[in-house]
Amino acid sequence: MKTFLLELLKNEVLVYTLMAIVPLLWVIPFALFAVWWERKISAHMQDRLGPMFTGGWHGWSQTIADIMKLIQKEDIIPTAADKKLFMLAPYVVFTGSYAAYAAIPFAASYIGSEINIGLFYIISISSLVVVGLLMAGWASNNKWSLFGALRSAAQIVSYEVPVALSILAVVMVVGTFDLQEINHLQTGPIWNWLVFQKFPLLLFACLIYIIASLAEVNRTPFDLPEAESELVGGYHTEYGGMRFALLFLSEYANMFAVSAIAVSLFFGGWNSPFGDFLSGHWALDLFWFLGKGMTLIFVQMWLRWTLPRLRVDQLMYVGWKVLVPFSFAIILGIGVWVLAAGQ
Amino acid sequence: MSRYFRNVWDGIFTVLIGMKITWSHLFTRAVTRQYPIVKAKLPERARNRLYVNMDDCIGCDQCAMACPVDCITIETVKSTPDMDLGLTSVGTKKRLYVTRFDIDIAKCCYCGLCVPPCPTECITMTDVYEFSEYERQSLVYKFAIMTPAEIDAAKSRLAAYDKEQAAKKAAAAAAAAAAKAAAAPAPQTPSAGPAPAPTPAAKAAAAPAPQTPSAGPAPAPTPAANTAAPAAVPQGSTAPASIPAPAPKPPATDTPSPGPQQENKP
Amino acid sequence: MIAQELHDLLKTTFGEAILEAKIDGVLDPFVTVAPGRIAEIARFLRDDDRTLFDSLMCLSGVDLTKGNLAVVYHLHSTKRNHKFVLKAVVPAADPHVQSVASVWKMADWNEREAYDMYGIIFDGHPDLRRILMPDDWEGFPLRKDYQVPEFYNGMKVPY
Amino acid sequence: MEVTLTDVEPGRRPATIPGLGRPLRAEEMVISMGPQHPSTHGVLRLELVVDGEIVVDVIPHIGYLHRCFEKHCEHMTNYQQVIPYADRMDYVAAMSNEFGYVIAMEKMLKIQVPERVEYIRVIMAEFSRIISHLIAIGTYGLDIGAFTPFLYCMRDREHVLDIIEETCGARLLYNYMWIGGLSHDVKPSFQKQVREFCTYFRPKIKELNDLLSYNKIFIERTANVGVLPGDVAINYGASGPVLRGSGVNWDLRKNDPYSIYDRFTFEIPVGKGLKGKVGDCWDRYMVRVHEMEQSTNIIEQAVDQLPEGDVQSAIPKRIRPEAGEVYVRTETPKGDLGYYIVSDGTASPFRIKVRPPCFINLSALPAMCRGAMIADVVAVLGSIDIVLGEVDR
Repeated sequence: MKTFLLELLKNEVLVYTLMAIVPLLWVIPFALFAVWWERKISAHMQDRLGPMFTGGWHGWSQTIADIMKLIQKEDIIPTAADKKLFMLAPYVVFTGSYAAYAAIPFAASYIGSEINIGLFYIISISSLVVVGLLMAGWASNNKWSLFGALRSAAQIVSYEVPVALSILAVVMVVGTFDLQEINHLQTGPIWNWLVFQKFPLLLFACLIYIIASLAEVNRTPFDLPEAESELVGGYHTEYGGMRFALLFLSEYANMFAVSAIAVSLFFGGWNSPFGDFLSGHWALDLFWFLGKGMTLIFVQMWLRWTLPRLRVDQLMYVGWKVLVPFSFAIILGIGVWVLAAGQ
Repeated sequence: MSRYFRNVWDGIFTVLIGMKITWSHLFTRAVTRQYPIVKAKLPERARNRLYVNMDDCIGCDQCAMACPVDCITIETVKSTPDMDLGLTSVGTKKRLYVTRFDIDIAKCCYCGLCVPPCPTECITMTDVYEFSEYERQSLVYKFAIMTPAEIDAAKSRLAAYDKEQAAKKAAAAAAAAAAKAAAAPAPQTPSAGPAPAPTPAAKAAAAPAPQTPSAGPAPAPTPAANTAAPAAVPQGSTAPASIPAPAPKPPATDTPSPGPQQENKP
Repeated sequence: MIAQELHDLLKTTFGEAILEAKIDGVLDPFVTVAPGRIAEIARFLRDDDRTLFDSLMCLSGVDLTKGNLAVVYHLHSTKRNHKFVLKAVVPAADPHVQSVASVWKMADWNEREAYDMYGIIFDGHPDLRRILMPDDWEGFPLRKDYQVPEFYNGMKVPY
Repeated sequence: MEVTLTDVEPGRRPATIPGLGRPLRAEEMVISMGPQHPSTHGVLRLELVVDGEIVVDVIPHIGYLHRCFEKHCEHMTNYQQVIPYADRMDYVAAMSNEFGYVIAMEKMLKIQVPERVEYIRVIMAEFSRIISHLIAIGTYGLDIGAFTPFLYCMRDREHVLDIIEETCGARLLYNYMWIGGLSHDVKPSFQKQVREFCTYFRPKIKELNDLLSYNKIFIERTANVGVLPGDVAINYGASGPVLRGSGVNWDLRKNDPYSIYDRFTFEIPVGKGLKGKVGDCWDRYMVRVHEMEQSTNIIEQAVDQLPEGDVQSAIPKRIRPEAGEVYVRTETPKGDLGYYIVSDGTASPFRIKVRPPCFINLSALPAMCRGAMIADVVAVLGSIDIVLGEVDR
């Protein structure tokens, strides 16, 4: 896609800008859809109906109306807040979560930046979100926000370890950091997917990744930073209007980002599950990729509407005493396996 | 160590059980009622907006006394013996003009205590539950159907009658009669002449006095009518004391649901 | 243990601190005790093996009018399953009662409530503050001679 | 070594925190939970003195919903008018409040109510126990972070409310039990509806257990948290599920039977410390779940035995008790609700004092929360199951 655009426009800056905008075309409609979808899923899981009026069919445009409202609202900044940090924080958070999209291969022909250390880049850049959350919590000058921010910092930093370790397990198998290459390796029928390789070690690695990524995106049962029954709203207690919408958007963008990584790493990325059947065209690639991503997001929502929330010390327990030892064991197992196979 | 693995297993297993339950609920029928579109049928005993059938009200003040929040205000004027106010539907003879019967529905706590004491079953709780208003004053429902002119006429008649009686008694000059006169709280209006004619504004305001509350809240009386009434009425609540108060009947086993409440539905 | 026995026991133990008893002819028999010795009596009733009143069911303030306030203690024993009522009568002008919060923790908030509503001062209470009314409220609302103030902090009180 | 603010900032004398009895230490912070907070169950304000996430002390502030119940009662023109106000104390189980009051007044007036009235009252009181516990359990799940059980509970609660609405016309504040009788007799279809509900409801409790009660995360959050030992609970005057969760087998329906509770067979669930220590949040929670099952049993028995008769024959024309006083307590869903009623012989009450179970259970909150974490305060508060309408009255 990049080469095609370069030939067309003959201007590198313009091409990169265009390439960078492409994921945004997905992220914003996705966030709108995902909020509506989450409402519908939660409602039906709870024997309710959810939004039913706005837009006619099952309230499909409810979130559009919501975002319109949020945009029009007054931009309130608390008097005692640290104004600059307070205003900047949502953008930092959004930048952090959006930057990860640069290395996510949406299709065989499209990846924002074809770097050979894509995975490494994603792990590092998504840590930037923590900075934004800390800024938001600190600048709000609200004790509850501060609690939320500190909790989220501790949580995200801790859970990056099991995330990185489970990704490492994959990297040990495939031998590359390049996501596009990892996707190419999984071409073929469904058993070519990495989640079924070195069975069951990578399946466990996948589970660990999904659990830990829930914590990274602050979803139940790890939604302590914004635990509404304890911390009111966590770091975004004081935010309203457009800035709140931005925080919300980046939360959903993050959800998709971690799901997309899981899809690329374990579930064959943009590959069709039927081998050559229904594959080859960029639109089909995109369909499979987004479809798999949405399925994982459904799982995240499903968990959210099922489970209670952990306490902060239990969160650390799960992270450091359960997920980390298990992922070390997986890495060890894979190492032994690889060595024994003589590759 | 085995406890550690047991805990991990328990964690995963119970999560899966929970997920199974929520999954199965994805496909069960929702229990939501789409409220403004689909309205539930209320049971016949539903206790919502109060309604007073003024044709039957004898102004006995029982409901106002039963009310724990004092949301009912009743003022009455005695009728003279020559006037026949008619009978209520249960056959009680009416002896009082009910000049004011206000229910401040904003204060009402829907306890239903006012319903059983009513001797003529004229105050009932209906199943109308949507009656929000923009003005707080519109929540004061005025049930009295007398126009200011009628009220004034009744008052002047009573004053004239009292004067006549007093004159008779004075003529008789009997001590017993004097004592009797003292007991009856006759209105002590100094000027017993005809009351001032109601202003056109008051007439217009009072003309569409609502028979049913559903016809919209009664328009607030114009100042003219408002000030005229308390000036001439001595003490509305003392009047019922002189009439034979009906004994409180035992509460009905079922909330009476008379015909008129059907008309209340918007 | 029935009320008569309890009364006799208290009378022999505390003598003149037991002021008055109504055992017959009332629904709940009670004993009036000296307000200055209530804590001592309460501790005895809680710890003595014959009584074992380990739970204070209810602590109420009452305005007896005629210038007197009363504190009523409804005692109950979960081990012996018997009940008893103590009363302490104090003058409204200078209402001082000993606190029993150290005997039953339950008395802590209830004494605060009685203080809040009647102005009864519980000597020895660890933290005697208003509990239901605002801290700067004037007067004691449940006293019979209480007049509702016109304004509270500039806000009109009777709405 | 204690470091006070004076050591840190010379010249600024630290203020003693009312309720804490000492100034803050340097590492401590006061954080105000409520009166507007999602999980204080109303307008309760807790001042949390925290050291990081650890709660050093809790200072509850109540009274935001004070509605002068006792003062209002003294201004009533008759005793009947108290009932609508009593409804509004524990508004999620209003029938139980009425029940205690009418029993107290009947004791004072020496009225014997007809059998049918007693049975219907028991059914209604047990219904109110079920709906109150459903709210308690549902919101407890909500406090812990599980949203879905809450809505399942609300859904089941609707079935009970429908039955009650059919009977008395109101869904929340019933004014159904009157002194000496009931405002309405039940409908002819009542027995059938109640039996249907009981068969509907039992599997739902099992589903709730699978979804929430035995969920590992839920157990981790509630077991060993906010432990209240039995003797301390008695000393605090705790009652109801809070006391029984602490392992004390005390239920007025068994230990001091009122109305006709001695005619039914049912068990008193007590906390056994299955998942942690006796008297932790999980025990208190589980006592409520089991109580719902027992209430269903009582309702079924009562419906089967429901005699015929008039429900209003014993209502006195005029309520004017002799001068005297009475203290009556009943077992409401929240605990022992006591009414201390003093009459001076007139038609209006001289003094009505309520022993509100939530108020007294809440006073044990600081003892349960010290040393726990902020999230535990929410868990403990939810397990006490307070209704601010009753705490503040």
